[in-house]
Amino acid sequence: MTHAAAMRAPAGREMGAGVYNEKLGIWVFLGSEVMFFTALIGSYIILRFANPGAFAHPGKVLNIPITAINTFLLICSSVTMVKAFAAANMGDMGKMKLYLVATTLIGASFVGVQVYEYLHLIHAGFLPSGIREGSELAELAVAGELGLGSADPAVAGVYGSSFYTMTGFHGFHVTCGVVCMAYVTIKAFRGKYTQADHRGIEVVGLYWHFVDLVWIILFTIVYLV
Amino acid sequence: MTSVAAAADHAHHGETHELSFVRKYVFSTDHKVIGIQFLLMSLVFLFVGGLLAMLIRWQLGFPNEPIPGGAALPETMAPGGILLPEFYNSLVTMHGTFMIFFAIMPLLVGVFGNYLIPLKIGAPDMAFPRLNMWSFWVAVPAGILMLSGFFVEGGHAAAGWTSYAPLSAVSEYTGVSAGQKIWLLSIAILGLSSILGATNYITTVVQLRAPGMTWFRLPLSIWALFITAILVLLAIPILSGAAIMLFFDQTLGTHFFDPAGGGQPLLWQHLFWYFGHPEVYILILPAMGMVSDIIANGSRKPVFGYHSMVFAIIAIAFLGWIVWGHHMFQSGMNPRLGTGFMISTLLIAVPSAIKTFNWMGTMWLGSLRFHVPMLHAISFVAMFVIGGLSGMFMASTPVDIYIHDTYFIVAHIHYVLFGGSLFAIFGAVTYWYPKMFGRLMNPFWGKVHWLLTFVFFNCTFFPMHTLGVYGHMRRIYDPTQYEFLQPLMGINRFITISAFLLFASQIIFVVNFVMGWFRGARAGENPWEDNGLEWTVPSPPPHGNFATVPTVHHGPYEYSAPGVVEDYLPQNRPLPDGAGRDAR
Amino acid sequence: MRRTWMAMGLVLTIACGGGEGAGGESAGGGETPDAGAQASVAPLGPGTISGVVMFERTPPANPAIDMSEEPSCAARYSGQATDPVVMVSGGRLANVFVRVTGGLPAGPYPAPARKPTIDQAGCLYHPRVVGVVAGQSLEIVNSDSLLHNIKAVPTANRGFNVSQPRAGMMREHTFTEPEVMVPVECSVHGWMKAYVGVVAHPYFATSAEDGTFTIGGLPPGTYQLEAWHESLGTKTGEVTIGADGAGTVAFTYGTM
Amino acid sequence: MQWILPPSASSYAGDIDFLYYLILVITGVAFVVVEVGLLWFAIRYRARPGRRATYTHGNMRAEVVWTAIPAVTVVVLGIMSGGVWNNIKGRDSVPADALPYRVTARQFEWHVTHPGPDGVLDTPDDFTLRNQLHVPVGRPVVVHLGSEDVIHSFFVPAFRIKQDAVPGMHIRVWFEATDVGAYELACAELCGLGHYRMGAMVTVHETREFEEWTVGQAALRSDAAQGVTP
Repeated sequence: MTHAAAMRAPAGREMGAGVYNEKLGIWVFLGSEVMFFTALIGSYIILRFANPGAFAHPGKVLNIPITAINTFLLICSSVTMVKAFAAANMGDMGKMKLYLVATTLIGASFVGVQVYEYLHLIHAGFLPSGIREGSELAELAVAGELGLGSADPAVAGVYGSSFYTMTGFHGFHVTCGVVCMAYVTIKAFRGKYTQADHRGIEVVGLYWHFVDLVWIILFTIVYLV
Repeated sequence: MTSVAAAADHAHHGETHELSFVRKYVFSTDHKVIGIQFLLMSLVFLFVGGLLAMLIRWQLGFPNEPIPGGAALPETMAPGGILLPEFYNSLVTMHGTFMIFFAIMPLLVGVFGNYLIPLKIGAPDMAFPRLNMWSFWVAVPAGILMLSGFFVEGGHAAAGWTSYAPLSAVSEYTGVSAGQKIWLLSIAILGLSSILGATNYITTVVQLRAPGMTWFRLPLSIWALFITAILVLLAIPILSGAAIMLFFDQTLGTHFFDPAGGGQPLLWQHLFWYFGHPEVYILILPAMGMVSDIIANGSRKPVFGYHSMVFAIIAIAFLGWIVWGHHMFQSGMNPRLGTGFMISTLLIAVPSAIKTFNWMGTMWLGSLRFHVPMLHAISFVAMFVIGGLSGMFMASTPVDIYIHDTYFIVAHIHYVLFGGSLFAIFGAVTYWYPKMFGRLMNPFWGKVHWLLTFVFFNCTFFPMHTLGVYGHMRRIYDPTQYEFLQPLMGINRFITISAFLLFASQIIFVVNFVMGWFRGARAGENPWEDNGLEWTVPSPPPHGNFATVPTVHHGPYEYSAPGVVEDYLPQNRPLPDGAGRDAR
Repeated sequence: MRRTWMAMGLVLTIACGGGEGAGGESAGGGETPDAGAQASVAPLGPGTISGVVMFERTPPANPAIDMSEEPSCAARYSGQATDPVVMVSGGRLANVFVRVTGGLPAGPYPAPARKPTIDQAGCLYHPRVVGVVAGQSLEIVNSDSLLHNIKAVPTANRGFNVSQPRAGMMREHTFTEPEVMVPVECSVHGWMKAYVGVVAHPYFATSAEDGTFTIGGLPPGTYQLEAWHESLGTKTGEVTIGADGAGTVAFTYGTM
Repeated sequence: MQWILPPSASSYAGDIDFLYYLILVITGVAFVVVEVGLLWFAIRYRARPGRRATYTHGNMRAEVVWTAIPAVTVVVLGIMSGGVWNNIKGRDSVPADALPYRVTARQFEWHVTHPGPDGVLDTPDDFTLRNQLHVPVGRPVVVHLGSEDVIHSFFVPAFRIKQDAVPGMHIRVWFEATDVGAYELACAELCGLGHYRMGAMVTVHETREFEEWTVGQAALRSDAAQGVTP
């Protein structure tokens, strides 16, 4: 019985959309996640157009090289995810397990790098409420190095707020993705997935690609612009 | 193939073994049990919302007198029985919050979405039963958390159910610190529950329709619940995102809505109403769907213009996304946007008119049975029309300059939400009660409750139009402070008395609802002689609903079909050949 | 099937409906305010510091208050009501909060049971400056038959923003952390300002109309004092209580 | 009758009232048609033994009719309302010769800075009053609306004017009083526990009397003399 048969809607229900329930479910859920990030990113865009002066120039506050590597890491994890799914299709359980572990580890390291970057930023004085007085960044702001509209660091409040909220919630979603990936990997090692029926991998894969796509958008509009 | 079929119907076979009480009733994965759990929870919160309304009305009717029984309230709320202004503001806030988020929305989407969708489309259960259980058991803590807000220092949230920033963002302005945070967290948690529920409903309607149940053979209640689930799916995350931003403004000192730090107070209003307007359509569409079913049943006649009704639902849902600015005409938003939103808002009057006239068309040439659900359904149409028409005044931007944030708006809200959704809910609960519990609610007391509610509802809310026309502002604690409101105090007292009588007459519904469990007449499979698939299974339906997968032969409204003896024809019974046009 | 629903419905109603009454402070009768907080605390010693606050030059004119839109308050003032920021009579400055900042034995001082009162009359606070011991509750009374709301925005303590819409309403509040001068204001009447000095010990006083103040219940010894005024700033001073149990000190403002 | 608007006292109140009454007529007709129709159908088509409901799925012509009529009505209303809206709230609708005032809302009172005899804001002869706005009759007035803390709403029912005061935003709203007298100003947006008590008085003077009053006030309490920054 081919994978397609397994993946088709349950028998006797030919009225469905031609995919199995969990796949449609994850696509619908991703629709709501899109709207959630629309709210956050939309507010960021509105606030940025409203007072451009509150946002520092690219690279002045945020460290672009590290996050560029981090973005590359996340894209790699999407690649290994696709390979894991392809291996499952081919019935090569060994390679599937290998790639699942790889995806989980790379995902986890992405979160690790981001946490490291947060700690570094907070230490430098870049807080959700703006730039901390008397911090290293405050002096830079006063000296006009950061490209902020005015020397008063309090103005950068909106920059810190939107940066931490957006990337924080994205990080939270990546963490949930890593947890689900770990769960799927454990099930894979327990041999729960067969060539005929490995729906769990496809569902987590879809979620993973979504989270990766959101990061690419975030990386561009927060770090590079 | 068989393994997959078995796997798909595991819900049907797997549950036959006896479950413990807890697994069967408390943490159940049966959509019917979850539907009834939502029903009990929402009725409790409806009662709480009503209680708060009584306190509000007392303060507006008799501003300077202590409320009877007010000594029970603590000093921080009502010293000597006299309500304090900050407590009044939290009453107004929490009345709106409980009624909208914890009563009407769960009653419509949680109860009837859960109970009706699988039964009416011929499915054994929801696509994801466990997820369905989680969506209820995430909503309960949200409700209890919201209730706990009354007992924290500083009182409950007091910035309106719309909680405009910066009033809601800076606790110093209202003296409320913990209460506002509790409000935001509770709304975010409830949002999660709604999103999980919506995902479940959409997947179920798309995937698990019985053979023959094509899209245009779906009953209008299912169409409405399906489109509403899409609105919930796409609108609630916006509110969750906005609530999180406001929560961070409160706790982490971010500046999203704080102008001093570069934030924008109007950003909150845009985000809230971008969610808010689809929300109010979430609150009315399921009611419209169920009213269509009940009116068709009551008139023993197919719905007039089924396809235009479906397209009207879709049109209302789509237009609902591009009108949110009409809540903000006077908010300081760019006036040109006001003109744009006025045009999109006026367009929404068209599908609403279509639906209204189609309901009337359904009754035209019918053979009307005035059972209690039919009385509620007709009252829905009558009252919703008044709500829709009063909406026209606000759609016209210049007139809105005068009546914005006055009691004209409050009248509009209550004519649409109480006159509309709540009458539909009373009708729907009475209509599907026999299917849920196997017994009928007492029809005589049902009619008494309907009549009293109808009369006192109009006595309470119609005069609010007059208050609005004379400029009586919303959410004010003591109208006697203004000279131009002094002459209106008589109307306020009349409204208060009518409101108390309205609240009292709800006891008849509660008693009828509870006594129905024991003393209600036994209802067979199809007490209303309806065509829906749920009426082809025993009441209450067993786990897994259908012994064999039903096949559907025609649309849900084949009443009085020529060539059929009875005046109804359940969907799983084929049309006798040559009978009826709509045989596809 | 049916009994279970009834049981569950009952449980839910009790869980949500119950638990309505919550503890609120009791409405104690308003006591007559007396001068020193020390009276109701066991004195450490017989000594008393008596002092005076002088004001050199002619005081600046206090800003006028526009009470035209508050007839019941405006009626209490014959001429133009003014905001008593700098109250000087006979070269003496009132409303100066003086407290002992050094020389006291450490150790927690119990909060006296006596409750000082701030009265809102004629849309002004009386007294304008008052001191409480950390943990001692303060009574705020509204004698005007119109809405006053009391908003305190301290840094160390928890703020509050409560209302008193009718005459005779009394509200109690307790500050837990020492904080010299918690600003208290009324949002309905922007000019109304009061200051509450929360001190860890009961050795403080506010200078009266004639600029004099007394801090009693102290053993002989040398103490450092600090005087605070809402707009003229703070000054420090030192006093020594001799064997006879008396010590005098004077502060002078308005020298520049 | 409870649907008649209270008397108005500003130039564009007439336009707003006309639109209100037009919509009242249109919705009144629709209300009667629907409610009487429902009642009539309920009585006429109640179940009677031996009569069966007519099996019909609706007809397209009726649908087109009750789609077209509302559509045309709303388009007409939209066009008429759009014009009036631009005259009142349009960004360029403020008349050039309008007398400027600065109204700053704060929690639970209005600070109104009057331009003083020279009719220009931010000049030494300005003076600020609490909860009082004095304007000349027959001359347009533009209020520079601001807020110090939360969102309030500048609402004068008699002038049919309402505009939210948003902190961090500077909004101009204009009106022209047509009748002398005292009118109440209210706050129409929930702004905290004292929201219900944020009333103020708008007094419309005769032109000559207004000038005398302004000169008197300026001498009495000009902000510069008292060091009160507006």
